[in-house]
Amino acid sequence: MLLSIRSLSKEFPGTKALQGVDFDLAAGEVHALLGENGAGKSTLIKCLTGAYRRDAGEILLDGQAIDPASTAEAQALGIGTVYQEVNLLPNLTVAQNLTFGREPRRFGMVNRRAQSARAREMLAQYGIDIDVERDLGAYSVAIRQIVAIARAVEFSGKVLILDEPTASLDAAEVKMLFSIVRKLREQGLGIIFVSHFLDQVFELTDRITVLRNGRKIVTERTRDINRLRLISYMLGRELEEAARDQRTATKSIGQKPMLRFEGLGCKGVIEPFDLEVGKGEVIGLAGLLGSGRTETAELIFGVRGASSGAAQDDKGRIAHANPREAIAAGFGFTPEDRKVDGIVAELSVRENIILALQARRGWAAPLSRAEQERLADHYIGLLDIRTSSAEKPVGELSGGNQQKVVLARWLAMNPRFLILDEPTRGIDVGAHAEILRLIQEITKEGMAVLLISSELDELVAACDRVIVVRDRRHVAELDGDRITSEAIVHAIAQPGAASQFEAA
Amino acid sequence: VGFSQIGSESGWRAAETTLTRQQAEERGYTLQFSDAQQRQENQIAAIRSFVAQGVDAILLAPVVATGWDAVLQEAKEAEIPVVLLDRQVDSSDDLYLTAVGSDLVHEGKVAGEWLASEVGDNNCRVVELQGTTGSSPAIDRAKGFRDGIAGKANIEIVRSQTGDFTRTLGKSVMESFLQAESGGKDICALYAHNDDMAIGAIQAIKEAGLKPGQDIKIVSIDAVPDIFQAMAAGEANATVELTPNMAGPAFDALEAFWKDGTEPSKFIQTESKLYTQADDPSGEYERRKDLGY
Amino acid sequence: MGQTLKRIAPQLVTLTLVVALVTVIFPNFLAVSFDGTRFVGPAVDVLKRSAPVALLGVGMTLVIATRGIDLSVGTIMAISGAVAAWAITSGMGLPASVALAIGAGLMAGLWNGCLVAIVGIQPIVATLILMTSGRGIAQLITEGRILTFSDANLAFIGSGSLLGVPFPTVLWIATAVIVALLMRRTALGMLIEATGINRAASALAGVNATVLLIAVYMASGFCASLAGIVATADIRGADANNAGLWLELDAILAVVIGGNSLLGGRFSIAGTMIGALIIQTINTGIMLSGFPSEYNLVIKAVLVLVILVLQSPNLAADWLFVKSLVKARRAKVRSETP
Amino acid sequence: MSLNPRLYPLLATIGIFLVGYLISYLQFPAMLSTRVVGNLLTDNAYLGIVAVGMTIVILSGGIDLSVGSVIAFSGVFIAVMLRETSLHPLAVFALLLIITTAFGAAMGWLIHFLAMPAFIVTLAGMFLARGVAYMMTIDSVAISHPFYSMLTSAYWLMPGKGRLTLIGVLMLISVLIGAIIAHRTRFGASVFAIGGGEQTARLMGVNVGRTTVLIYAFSGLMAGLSGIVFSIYTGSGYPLATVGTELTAIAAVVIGGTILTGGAGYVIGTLFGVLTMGLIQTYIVFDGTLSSWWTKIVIGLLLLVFILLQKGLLRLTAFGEAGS
Ligand SMILES: Nc1ncnc2c1ncn2[C@@H]1O[C@H](COP(=O)(O)OP(=O)(O)OP(=O)(O)O)[C@@H](O)[C@H]1O
Ligand SMILES: Nc1ncnc2c1ncn2[C@@H]1O[C@H](COP(=O)(O)OP(=O)(O)OP(=O)(O)O)[C@@H](O)[C@H]1O
Ligand SMILES: [Mg+2]
Ligand SMILES: [Mg+2]
Repeated sequence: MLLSIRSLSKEFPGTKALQGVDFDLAAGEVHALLGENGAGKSTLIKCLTGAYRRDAGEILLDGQAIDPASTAEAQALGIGTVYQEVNLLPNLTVAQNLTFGREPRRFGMVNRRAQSARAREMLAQYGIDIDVERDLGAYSVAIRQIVAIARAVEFSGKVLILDEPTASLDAAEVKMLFSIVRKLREQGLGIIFVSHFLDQVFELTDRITVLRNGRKIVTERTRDINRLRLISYMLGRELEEAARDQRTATKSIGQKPMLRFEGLGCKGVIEPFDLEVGKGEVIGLAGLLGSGRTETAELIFGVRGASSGAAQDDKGRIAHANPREAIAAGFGFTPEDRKVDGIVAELSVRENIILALQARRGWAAPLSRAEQERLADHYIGLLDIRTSSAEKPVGELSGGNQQKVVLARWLAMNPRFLILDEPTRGIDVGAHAEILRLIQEITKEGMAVLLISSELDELVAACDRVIVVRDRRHVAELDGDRITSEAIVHAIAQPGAASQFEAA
Repeated sequence: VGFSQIGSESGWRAAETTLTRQQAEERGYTLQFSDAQQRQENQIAAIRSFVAQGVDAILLAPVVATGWDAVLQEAKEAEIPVVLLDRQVDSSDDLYLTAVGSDLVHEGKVAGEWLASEVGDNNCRVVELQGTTGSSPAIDRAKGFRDGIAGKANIEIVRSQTGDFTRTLGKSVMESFLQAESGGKDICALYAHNDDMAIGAIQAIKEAGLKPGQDIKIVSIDAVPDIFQAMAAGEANATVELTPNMAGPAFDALEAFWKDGTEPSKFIQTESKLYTQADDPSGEYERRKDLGY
Repeated sequence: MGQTLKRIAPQLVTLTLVVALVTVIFPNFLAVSFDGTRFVGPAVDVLKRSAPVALLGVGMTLVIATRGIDLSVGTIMAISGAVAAWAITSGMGLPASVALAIGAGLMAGLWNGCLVAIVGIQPIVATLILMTSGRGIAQLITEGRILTFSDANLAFIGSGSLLGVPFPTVLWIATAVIVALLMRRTALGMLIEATGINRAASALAGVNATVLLIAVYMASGFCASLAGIVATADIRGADANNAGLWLELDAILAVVIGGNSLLGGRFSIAGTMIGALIIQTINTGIMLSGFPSEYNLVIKAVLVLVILVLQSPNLAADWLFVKSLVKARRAKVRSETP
Repeated sequence: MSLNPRLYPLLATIGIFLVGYLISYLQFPAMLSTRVVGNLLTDNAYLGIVAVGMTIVILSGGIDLSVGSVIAFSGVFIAVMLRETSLHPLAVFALLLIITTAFGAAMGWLIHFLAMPAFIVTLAGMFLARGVAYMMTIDSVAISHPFYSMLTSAYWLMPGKGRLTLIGVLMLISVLIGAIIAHRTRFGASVFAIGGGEQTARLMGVNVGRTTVLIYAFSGLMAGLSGIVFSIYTGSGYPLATVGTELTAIAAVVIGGTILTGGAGYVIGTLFGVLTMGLIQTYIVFDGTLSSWWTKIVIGLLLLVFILLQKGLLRLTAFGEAGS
């Protein structure tokens, strides 16, 4: 075995994140590490690379016991890692990020020219040609993700670890990543691959290890396992998959729409668009990365100032120039980047859930503690948020559970129009189905939803109507039976749709 | 004329600035004023700017005694006469025209001698409120006072602590002195390095139920208006004057120098006059209260 | 209540240790007597002399909770003190003078708040501007001299006593209690914490972060103006040059010794108040000890360092780590001996 | 090929300095003499050097409040050592730099290994350094070593009687070295990385502990060097010197376009920040009509104006960029 982990344990205050986990990685295999949100995947990886001190257990690399005390040591041992939600350092240039720790030097000084050349070379493999001397922060999430992958590949002499690398990539980029991973596998590397996209797991990996609640459940060859069994390993129960034809058209034709946005736009950000939102309707927003979906949402919610346009409901014009006004108008918004714009990390789950509600009531009218606890418990149960207590700081939850907390915050507000920007990114299969079911449920009571997603299946399953965004313009609208993956792909892939690699 | 002032840390300093401005105006000079905010580096920079600007003379109230050689040399090379105000420097005396000021050690000595004659042969435990640690008035006034009481075994300085020349610290340090010396019963006199601290201390003594000026004798330095009020009320006993009018003698010396090149003596000492309750404190207060203290 | 106690336990222990240390050096430190109208004794002095730092600390705690810092509080003290003295000497009477002084503090806070929340200047620089120029404004009011007044009512705020307790003590404790209650009985505390931890996310959740930030700086200005009035009333004069000089550093120190993080978020006013007491105990202890003045700073620095090291979160974590190691070894031994 | 946007703050700083200088010149033509230029460098040499160290610290997201006290300590240390021993000044310099570097390293160590905020640790360091200076002497001590007279009078006379002094040149060299360290070494990259996000930096393989210690050691070294320069400048050691210099240095760094939260900035920008502060001082002296209090008010306001101009300029360029 290239890498062996024996009875690894790790405990956080209040949480046994890992309990006696064994894991083997052979040279020349891609090994999937699967499990629900909070199962312990990221923790296992961080213990492996020295980012966390493990409490017990041993790690063998090439039969030698290793004990990396820092990620630098792990890198030196030939373990390259893409961490979940760590998109390198936005304030360094792309070239600096790529070569960090291995800068080409001359006379002890960093050789800028060689550094840039090296960086361009590394990115060329991924078909990317960008100005590597700009700050990484100037580029889209997708580019950052690819840079992180390129860097990890560069550092992986023996082992490459990818913790949800595909969460913000679209199909073309995923394909490119897979071809590189396969090449590395042929070169004899061992690759650990974490993902919630089971299709990708089946497509790419050789073996699968499933974790649940910090314990290893099973390791099997990918081709010996089927989807349903895999899911039941992960969840510990069967999953009723959301049937996609369950969605009945709730939009009653002819009825006046609940909300109307006319000519909403912002110069240089998104072209003016019209949008009608019916009661209980689910509207999908499809497009490539950087096409302008998030901007559409931000404009509606008042995060960005609109340079033109107006919004109306049946009572007349509504103001939504900033989030507070938008909230007052009954809008809600779960942002795409939950870490930066969503959670308040050091506040508890309870406080995060009631935050928006409390903000709307104003500081002078506090929710009673009992009421807060009731709300928190209700949504922890409803969304199956995995936390040891409602008082745990949200920052200590696993990524997917953090997402659920943000969702709970807005459900507690009971808005009439909820905007969900990539609500299922990084969420496990179980919760994924749960969230789709939830969308169905809330819209039955009349709430309208704008769903931004890169997963076409999800859009097809959940939406009454899908709007396709391309090059910062709303270019097409599909509804009813015309909502199919093929139709969406077709609308996205019109000529000239390849601008996603440009810096903002 | 360029004037590099230390700062505006006290009323006395403000009065000096006001009087210098007045004097300049009366004599028809244009005063280039620069406040150094207590920093020597700012003063050096200011003098060099004066030189660059080509002023006719420079008045300098140095924040500290050392470290002026280079910049004074520069002024000398530019043939600009420099007059030191109020404090001395330890540079060679051919680098400046003259120094106007009082002798800080002498002030302390006057205060000490007053106390020595006041208590006669009675035992006296003295507490001392020092100026800002490290500042030359604090060092010299401490030294002068000790000179003044030298040889009097009956006078003993039992506690000294810095009050930073401020009223607030004067008061709070005095409070702890009182606590430490059995509620103040063991203290016979207070020597404060400036009047402001003395005024703060007087309040502390009053609040502790003692009578300042009687139970505890109070002697301080500067002769600012407020201390005369206290003296008039019998709450302070003596103060040693440090006149803020340093510019007058300085301009006199400059004028003589410009007229016929008269080299003034290197040190023009202002008077360190002692005022006690017998010297018409209310009158002195009225005389001073509008001088910008 | 129990939670608060648990939260500030390390600070209480530290305070006890510092008091014990001072008592060893100056045995009468804890002696309190009643002189007919009021309590006297070094410990009472500490309670009284903590007033400025404690008052500043209340506001500073809130500002720091929003991930800011307010370097201008010492200067605001000087401004408010100057305004109060100027108003009372021009015959305005106590209520008007105090109101004007507090108004000046609020205005200063508003200025800071706008620079931080609206213009978007980093707090340390924004407040540095007022720290520098504000003292000039204070001196402009007093014309550089000490503005002495003789109004007994105003003086009472600085040196009077209520039921034998020094009035400044009553004032800072009351302010701390009222502000703490305001924070915890309403949602303000949580909203401030949320803004401090993640302003962007809070704003998206509908928290009016801009107004909240301005309000917090105004609260700091308000507390600083109270401190300024106390300081002025104490010496019956406004010393624009020296009032509150470098006191912002003591206030920040009090906040940190009180166990609050400089990175914003969770805060405890009770902790800061104990921090202020610790600092004042050290200051008074130094004065009582009779060491020469030139040792003051070193003694203070060493004590502060020791306190910080003892309260360091990592040290606590290390202890836990050592404990868990011991536990693990024991468990291992147990499992190996069947 | 457009300009790299990360350069904008730097260009804004330089531009504002030049405009400020132009305005001063129009009002006081004497401002354009080599004398004033030489003075600007000499008078701000100690500040420039210490600000270089401060820049590195701030780039890493930290802060060092101890530097003003360390400068004072250095002066006192040199003066007392030269008075009490027969060591050559160069030996004393070496000794001093070792002490201040170790002092900085010790603070860095406390900051990292005890997870204490830099603000507080260096605040305690500030008390300590000045306290130790007091304990060595409370008096100001003149330095009268012949070697010192040589250092003080070491300058090159520029045309127009301006003096380019040794210490001015030393500052420029420090800025250069600081710039190389910050922008051209692995250590510098680590500094930016920590400033960008300590957790991420750690995951990327930065040895955060070692880097933090080195950062504060470097700041201590620069503070010591600045102390030497200051002692040459004033020819003495004085425990009350340079009170509040840390705040001036921070302001200079910020005006220089470095962001206080860390991770972005240029050492060269700091040089212009320092010169801008010097320009404000010079302007006020040249004006010479301001009273003590108006001096304070005007310094604060000018500071504000510079910061606002910078912000405005940046916003304009950002807008232009977005619009294009
Ligand atoms: N720093 C931390 N402090 C406390 N608890 C933590 C910390 N990091 C993780 N945990 C807890 O450890 C458990 C495992 O988390 P981990 O991040 O490994 O999950 P995961 O399998 O990667 O989930 P996801 O799919 O959502 O990324 C969770 O219950 C989480 O709350
Ligand atoms: N505030 C901002 N400043 C600079 N660039 C930005 C900003 N917001 C977004 N961008 C950039 O604009 C482009 C649009 O990205 P964005 O993610 O908003 O589009 P999208 O269509 O919502 O795609 P997705 O949601 O799938 O990522 C990206 O390159 C992003 O990096
Ligand atoms: Mg994870
Ligand atoms: Mg998006």
